[in-house]
Amino acid sequence: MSEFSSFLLGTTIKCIVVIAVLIGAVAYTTWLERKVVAHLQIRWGPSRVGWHGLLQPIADVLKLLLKEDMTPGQASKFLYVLAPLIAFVPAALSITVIPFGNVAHFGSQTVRFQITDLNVGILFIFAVTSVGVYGVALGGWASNNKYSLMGGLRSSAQMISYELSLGLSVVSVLLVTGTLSLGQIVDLQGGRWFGIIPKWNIFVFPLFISFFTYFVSAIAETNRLPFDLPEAENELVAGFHTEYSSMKFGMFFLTEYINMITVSAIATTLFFGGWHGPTFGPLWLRGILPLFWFVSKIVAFLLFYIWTRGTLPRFRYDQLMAFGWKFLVPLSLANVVLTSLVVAWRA
Amino acid sequence: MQTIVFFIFAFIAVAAAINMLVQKHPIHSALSLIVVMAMLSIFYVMLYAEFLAVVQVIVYAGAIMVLFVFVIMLLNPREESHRTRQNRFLLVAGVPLGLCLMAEIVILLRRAPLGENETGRQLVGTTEAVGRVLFTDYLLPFEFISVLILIAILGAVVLTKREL
Amino acid sequence: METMRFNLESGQVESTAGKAETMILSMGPQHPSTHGVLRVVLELDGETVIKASPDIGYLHTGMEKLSETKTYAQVLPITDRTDYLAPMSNNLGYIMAVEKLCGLQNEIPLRAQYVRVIMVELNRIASHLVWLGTHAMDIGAMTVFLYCFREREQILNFFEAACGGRLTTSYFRVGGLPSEIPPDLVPRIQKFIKEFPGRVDEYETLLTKNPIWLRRTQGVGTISAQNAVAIGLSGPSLRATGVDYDIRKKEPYCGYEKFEFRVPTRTEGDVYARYLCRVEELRQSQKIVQQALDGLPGGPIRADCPKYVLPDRNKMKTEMETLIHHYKIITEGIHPPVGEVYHAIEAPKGELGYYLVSDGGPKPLRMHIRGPSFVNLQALATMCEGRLVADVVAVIGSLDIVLGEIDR
Amino acid sequence: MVPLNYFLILAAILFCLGVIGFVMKRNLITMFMSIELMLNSVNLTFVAFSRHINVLSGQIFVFFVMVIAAAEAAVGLAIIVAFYRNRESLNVDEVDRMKL
Repeated sequence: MSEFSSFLLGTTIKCIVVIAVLIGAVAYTTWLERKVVAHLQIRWGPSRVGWHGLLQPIADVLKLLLKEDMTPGQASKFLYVLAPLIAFVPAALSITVIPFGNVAHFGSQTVRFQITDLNVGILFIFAVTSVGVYGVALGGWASNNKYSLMGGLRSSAQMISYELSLGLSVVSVLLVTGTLSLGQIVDLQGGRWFGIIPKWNIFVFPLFISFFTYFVSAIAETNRLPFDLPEAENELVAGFHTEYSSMKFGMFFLTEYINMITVSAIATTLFFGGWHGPTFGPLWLRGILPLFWFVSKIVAFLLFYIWTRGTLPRFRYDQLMAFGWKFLVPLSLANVVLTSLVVAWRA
Repeated sequence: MQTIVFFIFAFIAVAAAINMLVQKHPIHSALSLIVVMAMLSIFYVMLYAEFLAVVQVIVYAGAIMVLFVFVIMLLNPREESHRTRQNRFLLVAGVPLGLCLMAEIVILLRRAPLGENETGRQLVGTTEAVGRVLFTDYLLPFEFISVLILIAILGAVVLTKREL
Repeated sequence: METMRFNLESGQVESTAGKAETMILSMGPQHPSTHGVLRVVLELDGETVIKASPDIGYLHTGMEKLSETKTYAQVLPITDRTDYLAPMSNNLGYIMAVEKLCGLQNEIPLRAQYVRVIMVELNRIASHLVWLGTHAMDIGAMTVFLYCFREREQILNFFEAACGGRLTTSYFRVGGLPSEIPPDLVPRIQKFIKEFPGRVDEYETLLTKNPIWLRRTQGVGTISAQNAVAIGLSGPSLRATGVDYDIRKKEPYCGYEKFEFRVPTRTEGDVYARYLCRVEELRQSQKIVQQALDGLPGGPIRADCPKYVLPDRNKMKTEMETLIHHYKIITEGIHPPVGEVYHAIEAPKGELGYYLVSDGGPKPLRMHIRGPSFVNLQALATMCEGRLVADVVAVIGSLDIVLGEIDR
Repeated sequence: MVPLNYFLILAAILFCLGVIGFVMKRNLITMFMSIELMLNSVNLTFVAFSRHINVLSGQIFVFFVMVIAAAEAAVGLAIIVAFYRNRESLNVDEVDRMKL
């Protein structure tokens, strides 16, 4: 029982730390986004609160907390309150199976930088994120607003459609690695070919196609430009969260950014070698460096996200669906076939 | 320990199922059903069927019930009224009939010779194990069912086309 | 979903039992992309627009009626506020109509004409920049918006240097200009105009060949040339259908015949064609401004016509007669001869016409503005029918309407 | 280790609730959901027995049931949508009218 309780304690501490770090990361992702987009658009971005606006996220959170929390009169109250929670919890849950660092030794304690390594890790993420659709759909429905309803309907259709190509593109990674556990997938990507090229999945022959399909569908899953149809502010005002204010809106906001981070983390784990990277120096540095590589890879993805947002216009709803079903799904299906042929040929 | 967990979740499952019947608006019923399914997923984990547990959430909660919610949102029906024109006796008869059925099953279960798990082997429904059985012993049904689902897709598309 | 239908004529919501599955979506007047306070009542089947009925009047300020109570000089600031993105064009249209009424149209000194052309064409650029930025933003490309506003800002600075106002310029006067332009303005505009084609290239790299942009705009909101003429479309929206009609070419005013420029036309008549036409107009306007700056003549800036035009201030201080004219114009206003006149110019958005009736008094008996936005808006219903909600936004953006001019 | 019986009884309760719902409810969608509840409860017995007798077949059946449930949901909901289009109602008592 003591082993069990120490496990429980360890996991609880990990969870608290991860959630705290995650929310902090979200706050600073918003800062990063505002800053980078601002510079793309030749303006300054946040620059008043703190040095280079570094305290801006805190001010934003305070503003959200202090704002009046309104509920539309005709709204279905229970669901209206529930929806942001349904959106938020799965988003936060899916981070639990992602390994963000190597095993580190602190004195006698060994710490694995991962909350739990499920052997159905990827499936778990899919399961959890598929529940997140309800938050958006119900939020749209419960607000009793036509714009919200259309946003909700759009998003449920979009998320279901793109989950398909998302899943299919991951299948080819599974074919190559032969495991569903994210920890093992990362372990398999250690080492180098010819001493130079890291053994990342992206460099394995057909997997760059699945990376492409994965990342495009991931952008759609997270409702970001050019696929941000559910909240297309120029058509649907603010889509499913038109009626939301204060911290309920903040939850949706948080969810979007957590999803961005999760998706980038999965992409890093599946295709870019997770926390692998050159390690050197004393022991403590060796423990920290994987974490650093992991975070920098994620930041690179986030920057790409922000870059697309600053550059591209938005798809139309029917084009989005056509793109998903007529291009991405067939492409990822063909990629699965191709990958299995390659795997069979190698074996 | 496990038994306590079981009872907690079983209670939630039954409560949610009852709530599904009591709620008037279909969307509340659908949400209650999702809770039931989530609880079942937990039971699958307790029964070491981890693959099924995940698939339960992906397929039932993530796909089928989303479809339900989607249709409910699309049609936006009003709250159900219990004033039915015909078959009013079903209302009266439904609950006793169901309770009778339940009693029968419970009585049968009490008589059934269900011993403890004899073999010491711990069967774990990992993805690999399930996949192995699925693609060896059950390959033919698997193929059939993929055809079935294709037909279902076609059927759904044809049915929802405006001009029937 | 809802069995109601909005009847625009009666303003009532009517029940259409049996015609289920359509939803009435009231888009606006507070909607991020209806460009002000336009309300479009959409009847939707799913996301397909069955009927789009623009509902206007939320910005009505009675400008035309108000003009009847003001002297000719006092009407000028009112015109700033019609199409507030192109105040110079409005000023010019009104001033030229008054000049026509007074029979002054051939008296305007060359320098004044050139400055007018420079200002109006700069204003065309500024107006098109706002259009481009907001149109791109409606379709989801945010960055273009800020790029466009960067250039527009410079143009507004020029306006400020010339007349003190950025949006409400009230610049031109009957007979010419109110004052000489500041000496450093010409080189500043020269510098801006030199850089400008590169800036247009910058916008075009973000949009013109972008596949998403093409998909969103090509084949959307199509209108045939015949329909466009029948509705009365004008400006780039008309030229995008293939009708080569530009007042600057057909009935040149302000000396436009002296400048070399091309009137861009397309034949598709869709959102993309309108986009290309306007972007090309940016380049052509740049050429016109360049030519006008290069050939800017010296000389007086006001016509010598003491009955209608304020005299030179120094002269007024020395000559008795001039002082009397000045006094009369300032206290009573000008008294154009009895008659009526219509004068149209090519504003950024299309044909902007001013119709004035004079009874010989100091105030117009009647003023009517033929605003291009108002007429162009009529095309919205035809363009949106059968399209999706997202297309409505694209079409509204491509029509380039300003509600200040529609509601007047 | 939770005894097999517990799972079976729970499944029985859920199944009977499904039956009650199916008989009592007049709304097509809720009736449909009751059927799903019954299917789910049967799935639970499958998994419980699979664990009990140490054969994976039970889990495979559950897998098949899920796929069939998905197919059924697709077709069933399509029928419900078509029905609603014609009748503007989801009441099951109106299904028996053959003409509009």
